[in-house]
Amino acid sequence: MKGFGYLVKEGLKNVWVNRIMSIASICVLVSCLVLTGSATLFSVNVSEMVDQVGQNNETTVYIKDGYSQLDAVYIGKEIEKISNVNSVTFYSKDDAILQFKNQLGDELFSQIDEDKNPLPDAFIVVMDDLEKYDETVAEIQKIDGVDSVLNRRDFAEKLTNISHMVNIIAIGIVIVLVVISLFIIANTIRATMYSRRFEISIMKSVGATNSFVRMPFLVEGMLIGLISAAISVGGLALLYEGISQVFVTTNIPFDFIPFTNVLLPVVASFVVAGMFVGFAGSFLSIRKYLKMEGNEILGW
Amino acid sequence: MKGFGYLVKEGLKNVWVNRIMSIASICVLVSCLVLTGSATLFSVNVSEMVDQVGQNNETTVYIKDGYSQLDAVYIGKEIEKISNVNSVTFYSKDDAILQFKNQLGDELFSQIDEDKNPLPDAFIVVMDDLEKYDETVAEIQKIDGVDSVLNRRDFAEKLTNISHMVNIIAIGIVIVLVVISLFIIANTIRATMYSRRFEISIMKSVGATNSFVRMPFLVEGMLIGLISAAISVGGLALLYEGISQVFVTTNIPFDFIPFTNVLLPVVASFVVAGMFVGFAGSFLSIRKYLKMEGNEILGW
Amino acid sequence: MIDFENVSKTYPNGIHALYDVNLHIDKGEFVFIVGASGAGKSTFLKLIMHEETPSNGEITIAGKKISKLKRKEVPYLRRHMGIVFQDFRLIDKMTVFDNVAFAMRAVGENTATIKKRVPYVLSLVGLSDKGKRKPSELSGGEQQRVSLARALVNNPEIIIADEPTGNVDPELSHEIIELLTEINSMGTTVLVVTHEHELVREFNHRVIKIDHGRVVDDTSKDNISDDYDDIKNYDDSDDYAELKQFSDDISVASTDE
Amino acid sequence: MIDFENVSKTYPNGIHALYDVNLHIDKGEFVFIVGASGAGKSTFLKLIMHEETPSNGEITIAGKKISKLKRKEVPYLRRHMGIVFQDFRLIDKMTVFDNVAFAMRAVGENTATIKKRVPYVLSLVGLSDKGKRKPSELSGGEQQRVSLARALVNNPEIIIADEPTGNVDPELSHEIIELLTEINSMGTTVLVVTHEHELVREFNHRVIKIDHGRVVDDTSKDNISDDYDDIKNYDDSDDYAELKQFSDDISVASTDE
Ligand SMILES: Nc1ncnc2c1ncn2[C@@H]1O[C@H](COP(=O)(O)OP(=O)(O)OP(=O)(O)O)[C@@H](O)[C@H]1O
Ligand SMILES: Nc1ncnc2c1ncn2[C@@H]1O[C@H](COP(=O)(O)OP(=O)(O)OP(=O)(O)O)[C@@H](O)[C@H]1O
Ligand SMILES: [Mg+2]
Ligand SMILES: [Mg+2]
Repeated sequence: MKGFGYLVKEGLKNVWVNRIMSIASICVLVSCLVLTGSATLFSVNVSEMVDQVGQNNETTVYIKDGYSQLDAVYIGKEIEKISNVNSVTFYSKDDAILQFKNQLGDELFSQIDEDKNPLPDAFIVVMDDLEKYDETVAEIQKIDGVDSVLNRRDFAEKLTNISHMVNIIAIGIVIVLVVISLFIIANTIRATMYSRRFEISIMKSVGATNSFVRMPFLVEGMLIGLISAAISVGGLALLYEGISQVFVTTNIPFDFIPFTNVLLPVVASFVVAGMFVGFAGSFLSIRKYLKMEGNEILGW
Repeated sequence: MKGFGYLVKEGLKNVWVNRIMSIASICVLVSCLVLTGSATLFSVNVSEMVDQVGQNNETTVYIKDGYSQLDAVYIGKEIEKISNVNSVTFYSKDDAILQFKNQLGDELFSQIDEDKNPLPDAFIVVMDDLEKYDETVAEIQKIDGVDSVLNRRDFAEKLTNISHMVNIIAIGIVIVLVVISLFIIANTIRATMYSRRFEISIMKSVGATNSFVRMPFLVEGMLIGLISAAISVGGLALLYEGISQVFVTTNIPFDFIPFTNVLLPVVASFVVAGMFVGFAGSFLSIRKYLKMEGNEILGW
Repeated sequence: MIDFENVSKTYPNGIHALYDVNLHIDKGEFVFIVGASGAGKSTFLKLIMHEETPSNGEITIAGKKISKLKRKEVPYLRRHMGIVFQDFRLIDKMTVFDNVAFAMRAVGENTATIKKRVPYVLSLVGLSDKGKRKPSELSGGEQQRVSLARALVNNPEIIIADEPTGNVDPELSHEIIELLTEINSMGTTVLVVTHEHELVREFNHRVIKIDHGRVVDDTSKDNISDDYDDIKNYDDSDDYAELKQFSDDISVASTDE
Repeated sequence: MIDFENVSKTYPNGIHALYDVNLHIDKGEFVFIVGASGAGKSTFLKLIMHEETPSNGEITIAGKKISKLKRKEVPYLRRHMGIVFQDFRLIDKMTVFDNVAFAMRAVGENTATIKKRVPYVLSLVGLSDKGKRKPSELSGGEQQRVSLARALVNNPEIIIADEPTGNVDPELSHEIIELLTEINSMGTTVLVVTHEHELVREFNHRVIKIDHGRVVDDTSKDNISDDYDDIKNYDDSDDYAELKQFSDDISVASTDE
């Protein structure tokens, strides 16, 4: 098409010329992007949180009653030899009772002193790969002196379920937000275009082809999308840091994924989403007015 | 003001005459109301969930070692006499060990059989009023044979903290959504008004006072708010039922607050919010154009 | 009725549309304003209706100084004027009837009066059967006449018409000026901008010629500028009572808003 | 160039704007279209530029039947026409220069040509120094002349002007018609709607009079309606080659879009 450069320039200029409408569109688009982005990052962090707990490859190996701590050292060595085992830490029955007391209250275990401690000595075993859990447990149980291995299978499954659940809800929220955003944006663009129907109509009445009329609007839409994406990235970063800060001050022991880690996908998806929405929104809403002729303007 | 009826009628008519813009505004307003409403209901449900757990007025009273189950019956009677105590249930050490096994895994307590059970017998005491916790505990402890009372203070405080935390986050989310909504709505109204600046300007140039010009716009804004509120209530109800259904199918043991219970406040707040936003939005955005004179129209 | 004292108008972009205009238009006069395209005629009218304000000098309308007019009083000033705009300024969403009726509603007329008056005024301009149409369904000349009907409908004290005959044929132009002359004969002050020399020649009214922002010709010049006392003693003229009421009306604005 | 065969136009609201119009306008003719307000003159022009389509009958422009025209071809038809609109239709966000240049850009002219041609055309209509203004900063007559400049800028084969002199003084009106006559003498077909009888009398061109939607008078009636063969053998006329190119241009539309 001839005059392509002019049409692009015109589109860029129009963002400024129609700045009231441009600002309106940008604000709306930014709101939607930040909202959807926040929901996405929130859900990513929640999954991460669940996964952090779930992918805790620890299990507890109990030692038979009557084995001395010296025997235990030997058993520990044996466990360490197993290929899938990463580390082995001794967890004496004294430690165990202490932790129980801490967790459940002194009262409950007040009658239990060191001699009467009914709990077994144990090892905390960290595995390399939780997939090989069953084989590793079988190998551990072959070792003499090992009483039983804590069954973490159920726990892991429960966590996986919760994680799935959280993911489904999060995806649901994000989808709802995306739909609402598209709705809001579509209506904003429609309103913008409505206020420019005269202009479109005049262009057509001096012999401009539809594509010639449309081009600057598409460029304008994409530029607005791009500006919105840029502002949204900044806004989301601020919001994210702010909320992370709140978590830090309220002593919740969870490390947010650093924003720099998600920066690239955020930027990429915002830019793509913003420009796509700007483009498609303009394209669709201009169609209607391209069909109109000059008599839609105050007649002659 | 004279002609008040006419102005109201005009405002109502304008919603239809400018239906493209009206629909845009309504869609945006509905989106924002539903979004904010969802967030509010979500947070109300979460607090409710936390409160259900937190307002569990149970505590555990441990009986001294060496007291028989017969003695225990007498102790139970004594506890029941205390005014703030609602109910007393015996919780034998056998039950206790069973629950421990269930909760923490058989392996841990494998060496503990009935005779070696180190746990004490206990009573589950339900209080009427958790506020009087300390006095009641003091009275219970005066009773002969009572060893100790489980300190639920910490637990209650922890739960209260979590509840506060959830509330703060929820309020935060709602506030953010309200701000974003106001932003989006303000921009939509601004866009709508922009497309009608000619009209406003013409009205002024034939001698209409500002209040005369403004009145139909205010009525129009409020009607749009009202329509949006009505649609939003329906939309939110559907969404809410839908999500409740998801929870039911995923077996999460939580009863949502029935929508009928929150219907009244939802309707009231949506109507107030919708009409206020419609009114204030129109009022503020028309101001700018009221200041303009006819030369803002294509000059003569 | 209308006084210009050393009035100049410079638009924000630096265009000098009017220079040092001195004029007096009496109540009940009929004035043609002529001049080339871009001479400043519309600007002159815009100053009177307070759509623009003078950069210099003072305009007095019905004894009320424009520079002292509060923003709230402007609508009350305009209600005493009927204005035919060069670009018609019809509200496209309203029917022809409503466009005309709007001007009556704006001044608080009751519905019964409106229902009688609007059809009558539409018939005066030959649009009896077009009340239900939208402006966009009218021809150029018909739109122009709707603008004229709206200007007449409130029986204003001043009628200001910018090219009321630009889009109609000579016969209709003649009729329109005749109608305005008739209205004028009942005491209404009429200002008409026109390019049609024939019309100006036909009707023997005062003619003010503007050229490049200056009044270069005024057929009643002797009556006015030389006899400056007339302006000074303006409030003592015999139509004092009515004028007083007019300017009172404007002042009432502050309380009604 | 332009043929109307039994053309009627009824607007959606039931208004009969044109009845059974039969006309032939040759390439290179200069035609005045006159008639009372609301007679159907603008409708006649709108049909030619395909802003409205006939309810009945067939219009042929440069050998191309309007009824066979695809939507995509309409812009290419309009590019061969320069149109002065009764309501000017200027884009208020663009400067005067850009409003005129836009018509050139729409047909794909390069920037160098635009930069030379636009100032020249603006000088023709006496607006050399107003290129940088916005339409809202111009007087009515000045806006009308911008619309005229835009119509001329592409050297169209047909110029259609609806009241091009409605807002300018007689001297300027005369100049504008003289300019159009000059352009016409170089082969351009010109259609002018006007209310100014004086102008029509002064210039000795063909006059078509429309009344209540019917052609009631045509000063060159004998040449056309009686000698119907002229129309039939239209494509064999001596300007065939050029016209052929015109209609080819329109057909090319389908591929360019
Ligand atoms: N809003 C404006 N801003 C800047 N300049 C303006 C504005 N309106 C008018 N002008 C300029 O002021 C001058 C006088 O304009 P005005 O509209 O008064 O002319 P006019 O006598 O009414 O002309 P016409 O007969 O063409 O309507 C013109 O040169 C015009 O370009
Ligand atoms: N879009 C429309 N819808 C319905 N009726 C219309 C429309 N446009 C024009 N008319 C009617 O058609 C008739 C002819 O209108 P047209 O605009 O062709 O008149 P005209 O000859 O140009 O008049 P003028 O000199 O006043 O501009 C008029 O009665 C008018 O009311
Ligand atoms: Mg003017
Ligand atoms: Mg017309």
